[in-house]
Amino acid sequence: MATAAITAERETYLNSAYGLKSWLLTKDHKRIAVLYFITISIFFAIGGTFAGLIRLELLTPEGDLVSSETYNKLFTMHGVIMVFFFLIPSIPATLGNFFLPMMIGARDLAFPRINLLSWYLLIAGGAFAIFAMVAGGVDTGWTFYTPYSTSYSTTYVIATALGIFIAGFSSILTGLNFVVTVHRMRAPGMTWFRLPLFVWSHYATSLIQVLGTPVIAVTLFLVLCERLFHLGIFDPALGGDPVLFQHLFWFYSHPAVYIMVLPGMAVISEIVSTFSRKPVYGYAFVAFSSMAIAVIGFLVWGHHLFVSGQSLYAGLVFSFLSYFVAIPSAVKVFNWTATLYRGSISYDTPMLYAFGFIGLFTIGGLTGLFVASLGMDVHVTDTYFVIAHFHYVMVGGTIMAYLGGVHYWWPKMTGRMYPEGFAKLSALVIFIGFNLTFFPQFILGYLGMPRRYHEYSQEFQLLHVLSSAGASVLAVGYIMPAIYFLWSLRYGPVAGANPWGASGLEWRTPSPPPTHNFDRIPVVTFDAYDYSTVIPTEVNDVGH
Amino acid sequence: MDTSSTHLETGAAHEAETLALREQFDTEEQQRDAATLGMWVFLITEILFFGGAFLAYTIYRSSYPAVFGLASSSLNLPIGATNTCVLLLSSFTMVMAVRAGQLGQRKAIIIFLIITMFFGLAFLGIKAYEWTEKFEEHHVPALSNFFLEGTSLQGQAKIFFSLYFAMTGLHALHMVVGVGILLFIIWKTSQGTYSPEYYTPIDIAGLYWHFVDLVWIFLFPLFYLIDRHLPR
Amino acid sequence: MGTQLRFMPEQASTIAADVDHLLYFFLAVSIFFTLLIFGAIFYFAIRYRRRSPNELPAAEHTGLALEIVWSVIPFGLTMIMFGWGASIFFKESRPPDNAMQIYVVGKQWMWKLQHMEGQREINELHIPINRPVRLTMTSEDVIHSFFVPDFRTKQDVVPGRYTTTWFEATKPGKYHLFCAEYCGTKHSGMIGWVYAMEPQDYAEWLAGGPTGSMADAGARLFDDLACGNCHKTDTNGRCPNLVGVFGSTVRLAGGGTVRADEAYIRESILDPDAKVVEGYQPLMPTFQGQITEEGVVQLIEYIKSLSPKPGTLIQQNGPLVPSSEPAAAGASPGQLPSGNQ
Amino acid sequence: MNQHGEPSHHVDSVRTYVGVLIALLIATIVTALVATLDLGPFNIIVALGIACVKMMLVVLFFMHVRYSTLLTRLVMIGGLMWLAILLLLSFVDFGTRGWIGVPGK
Ligand code: HEA
Ligand code: HEA
Ligand code: HEC
Ligand code: CUA
Ligand SMILES: [Cu+2]
Repeated sequence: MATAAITAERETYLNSAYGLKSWLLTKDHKRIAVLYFITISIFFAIGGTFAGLIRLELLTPEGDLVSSETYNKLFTMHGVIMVFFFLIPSIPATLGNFFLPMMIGARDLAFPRINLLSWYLLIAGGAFAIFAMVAGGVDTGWTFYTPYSTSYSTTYVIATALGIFIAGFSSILTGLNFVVTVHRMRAPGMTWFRLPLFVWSHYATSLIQVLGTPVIAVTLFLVLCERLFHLGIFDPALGGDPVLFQHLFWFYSHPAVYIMVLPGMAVISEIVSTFSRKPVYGYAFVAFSSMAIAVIGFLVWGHHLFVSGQSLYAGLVFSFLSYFVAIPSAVKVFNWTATLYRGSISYDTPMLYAFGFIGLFTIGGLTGLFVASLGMDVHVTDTYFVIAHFHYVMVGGTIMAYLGGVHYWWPKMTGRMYPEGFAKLSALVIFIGFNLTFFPQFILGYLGMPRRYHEYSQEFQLLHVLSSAGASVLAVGYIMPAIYFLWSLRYGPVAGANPWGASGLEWRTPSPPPTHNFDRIPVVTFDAYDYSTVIPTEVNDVGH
Repeated sequence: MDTSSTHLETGAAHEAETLALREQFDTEEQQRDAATLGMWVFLITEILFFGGAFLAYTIYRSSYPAVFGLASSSLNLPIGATNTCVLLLSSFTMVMAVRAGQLGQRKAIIIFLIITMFFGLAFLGIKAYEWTEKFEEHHVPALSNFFLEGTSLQGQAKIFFSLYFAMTGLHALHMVVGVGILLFIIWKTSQGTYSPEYYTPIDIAGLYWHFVDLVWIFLFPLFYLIDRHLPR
Repeated sequence: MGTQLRFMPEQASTIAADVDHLLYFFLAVSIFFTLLIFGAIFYFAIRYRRRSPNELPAAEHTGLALEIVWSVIPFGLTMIMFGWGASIFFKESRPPDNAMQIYVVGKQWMWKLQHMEGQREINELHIPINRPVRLTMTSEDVIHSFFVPDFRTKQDVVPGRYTTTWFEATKPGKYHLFCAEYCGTKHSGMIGWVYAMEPQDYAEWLAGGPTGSMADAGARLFDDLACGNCHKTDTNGRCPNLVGVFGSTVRLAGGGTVRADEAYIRESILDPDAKVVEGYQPLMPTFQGQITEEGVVQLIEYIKSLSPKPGTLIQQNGPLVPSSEPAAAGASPGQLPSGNQ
Repeated sequence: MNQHGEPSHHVDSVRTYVGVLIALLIATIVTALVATLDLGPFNIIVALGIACVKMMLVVLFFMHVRYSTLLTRLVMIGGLMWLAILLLLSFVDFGTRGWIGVPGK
């Protein structure tokens, strides 16, 4: 703390230039990460507000709060905003953007201008989506199934699809940038097997972004052609096949769930290691499991089509392959847990989130196994069971990891500490609220409550009320960090270069980092997570 | 902690456009490798982008071979073949421009690029003519009086023509972007930006152009050639 | 039923218990691993909590054996999950031969159901218990999904084609019918009830229905659409004889064969040139736009009624001789063999 | 890990390029002429076979993959492999529809 004076003087990425223009035209990956951070926080608030309205409506079986048109728009926009404008960019574009170059000892990403361009693309895509919302909304579900989306919906499908199309290119360019950066920008001595697992996971994520996203782009393009120019491509009236759309959609959207969770796993590897002060157990296995998930993740998309009219044999093949993707995930979970064994474990907020992630991801992933089983999925598909499954992995998993990561790196990004007590409390509130919201939905789903239902049968009410109650707790839990993070920007204690005693290169440069990340480009002579090279005190400026 | 200094801490803060090396790179070679790799990665995204449409095509062709053959035969083969040749010629002049770039022959670069652009525009012109012809012959699925209206083939033939318009349209869009890129490179070359040491942008533009050519190499047989002899 | 807390839906079909047993297996595995992970985290977190700020635990060596063990055991378990789930799915996918047939047409936002005996229902389905029921389903507009939670059965209903599912109810009662695939504004209103009845009650219910079977309705349509103009039994052979077609293997012009099932008959009516029968010219006009999906299934039933019981395979699209008595509704006038024009 | 192969510094001769161009043009004309003949199932094979040959010529010569690094080749092969995954696994569905003789299964 004695170093506050030095911090004020030193040039950092934050004070190297002032004014809106210096931000909007920046090529510094750290500033772009901050831009993303602000953007997706807004999207999260929007998506969360929709979720709140959904839960409010579902308090009673009658559709009395909003009309069915509005309800359909609510869950559609909730899904679209949360998936394409919040969760997919969340960790890669903020934490990844900020720390991936630092972790490999680079001054910036390989293509800083493309990095800025991808942010603008997200903004442009978001603008279309928001326009669609304001103009009247869209009601197709985030899955845009044809022929409803092409021929029957009377809402703003075109604007929304264009928005996602454009945001898709943002995602592609980020992935491309990361791939090239990891290949070409590593500091001297930073070999592949010295990379932090954060980088491995992001590399795997980027491969998915690059290989998968174009397919959703062209799929939406075809939907647009059909809707705008009446070119019949999926139209059953012409002999077209609506199931073909589903294949194309899920070819991207299944791997996309790993775009969402792999970066979360990336964060967890860092946090678990730092707060048990031990290398992640089975480094190579965890690294390769990321790659395995990325590759196998492309072979299983048909498990979303078990009752869609896909052939029996395709169902068998896709169900079989789906189980292969569970193994690398299991390997990760076990290795993280093993990392704790004989560690030196501290309970700082990021670690609490990491515990939350591991537990909730396990539940979410295991229920993924239920739905990957043909006989079971016939019953639970398109019910709240699936809703619960994916909120467990996306909210209980990725958002937990994201929040953990934000807490973990907050001192590095801003130079300030957040208030630890408050943060621990909010982590607890989120954990409780989350389970109360989504656990009842597993039961609801097995009882047969279909998803995307505006009105429902009386007998489901009790569980819905529980779920809505949980959502309000959850909302409180999410609003708390928003407040104390803002507070800490001004009043938080000044953080040193390495408040956690972590081992990554990003902690070996001052907080907040200078524009070019390192005063001198590091030469790496040690493996990842080598805590013997760390000076575990708050040293402000290792570079000097 | 061990550190090593690099030679560019000093001057790189303000980037000069003509000076090739950007601040995030250490060496020219690193920069070139990064750019080339970036372009290749971009090209595989393009493979998958067109791939989705190719899947739709493949599925429908295998479901409705006869109708697709019939619809195929209504496309104008001589024009399609000519256009293929035009595009191949443009690829040739493009690679010649890259070669001129490698050798630092600035004038040759510009001339070859202009010829490439000319071929590109010729391709688009011919395509436009073909599309007009389709409109006149009522081959456009969305408009009334589709030429097979009333027959039970019309649905599947409409799918063929929908794919035809969507895929050739997408390809044409890529050509338009390509022409834009060529214009930019021509302008940069005339500014004297490139040299035998630094011609990566020309190289990369070339990769893009050839890729667009590759897409057409497949679109041509798929739409114009296969089963066009089938009885009507 | 009120708002009492339930954890399991009713087991009202033969498959329901199978699915529930699979669920218990999943639950057991899940609870085991969840407790294992949560337990290990808690235990390690407390046992190995940081005791001094400068503690530096020794790095562990990766135990290859351990990695293999915790990959192989879960893998084994998942293969059980796969196999078990797949075997139930096989059962769910193949209707028994003796199943009674019901046709389902989904439409924004209602279910239209037709019994072979001619009863037509909307958003309600009456079925007998202890008898397999096979649903052949299609949609007039968007995708819907036929979902009866208490039967653990669900199948998407896709426009432009037929999908099939089947179940055998075991308990009389009234069960929810939901549309489970989002289909627009009133998706949550596309619901109904399935009434499972004792066989004799069902028979009574049937008897109270309209006169004339589905095949009869199909025969009338066959007349109205003047199909008989071409498809007469005693023509010069320009059009195939439809007697005995259903269930047979049809040779196609240009090679290949196709099994004449519901989907093929539907295609023959709406898209006749897609598959042309060997030895015939593609003369048949399309009836797309002139006939509803419900009409199509009636025609199918009619054409079926011209063949021996479905399930018994007939060799070839036969000569112009009625191969057997039309099965179901042979009595209705204006029947095919008489050539009614 | 900078490769020192300097792939793009390899200058091919004009003759090579002209040769490739002529091969490509001839292939185009051949494939167009063959398309008017009826080769039965070979129609597709010939048309796509020739297209693949043309692709290889463009990729190897015009796009310099002949001299490129292993990584570049991997990237390209990876892209094609992913396309193959998309097509193949989709065909697992479309190719096996109706195998068990129940509509929609
Ligand atoms: C972050 C997002 C995410 C993640 C990571 C996952 C992970 C998985 N998902 Fe999930 N899924 C979604 C997001 C996600 N999913 C979404 C959004 C949908 C619905 C989309 C919609 O329709 O709107 C969905 C739907 C969905 C379906 C379709 C359901 C239906 O519509 O009927 C299926 C079916 O197979 C499935 C399976 C799986 C599997 C097998 C995994 C696996 O990767 C899970 C692997 C993890 C584990 C297995 C846990 C860790 C392991 C252990 C602790 C050890 C014990 C292990 C064993 C015994 C094997 N998911
Ligand atoms: C990243 C993805 C993500 C996230 C984070 C969430 C978060 C939540 N989701 Fe959502 N959800 C989806 C992805 C996600 N969801 C998808 C893809 C679907 C399917 C859509 C479809 O069917 O097409 C879906 C569907 C879905 C349904 C089913 C609707 C239906 O089928 O009828 C429900 C119902 O309970 C639900 C609830 C919630 C709740 C309570 C949260 C909570 O976790 C949210 C908590 C957050 C807040 C409450 C906001 C916090 C507040 C602030 C940050 C400040 C706010 C400030 C102001 C308002 C000024 N979601
Ligand atoms: C103009 C004459 C004509 C009319 C009217 C006509 N068909 Fe046909 N139909 C044909 C011909 C010719 C074929 C054989 C060629 C083919 O498969 O398209 C055929 C084939 C069929 C087949 C396939 C038979 C097989 O052996 O596989 C069915 C089923 C069928 N028609 C049903 C109908 C029905 C139902 C109607 C009325 C709604 C109808 N047809 C009206 C001429 C006609
Ligand atoms: Cu019909 Cu939902
Ligand atoms: Cu999936």
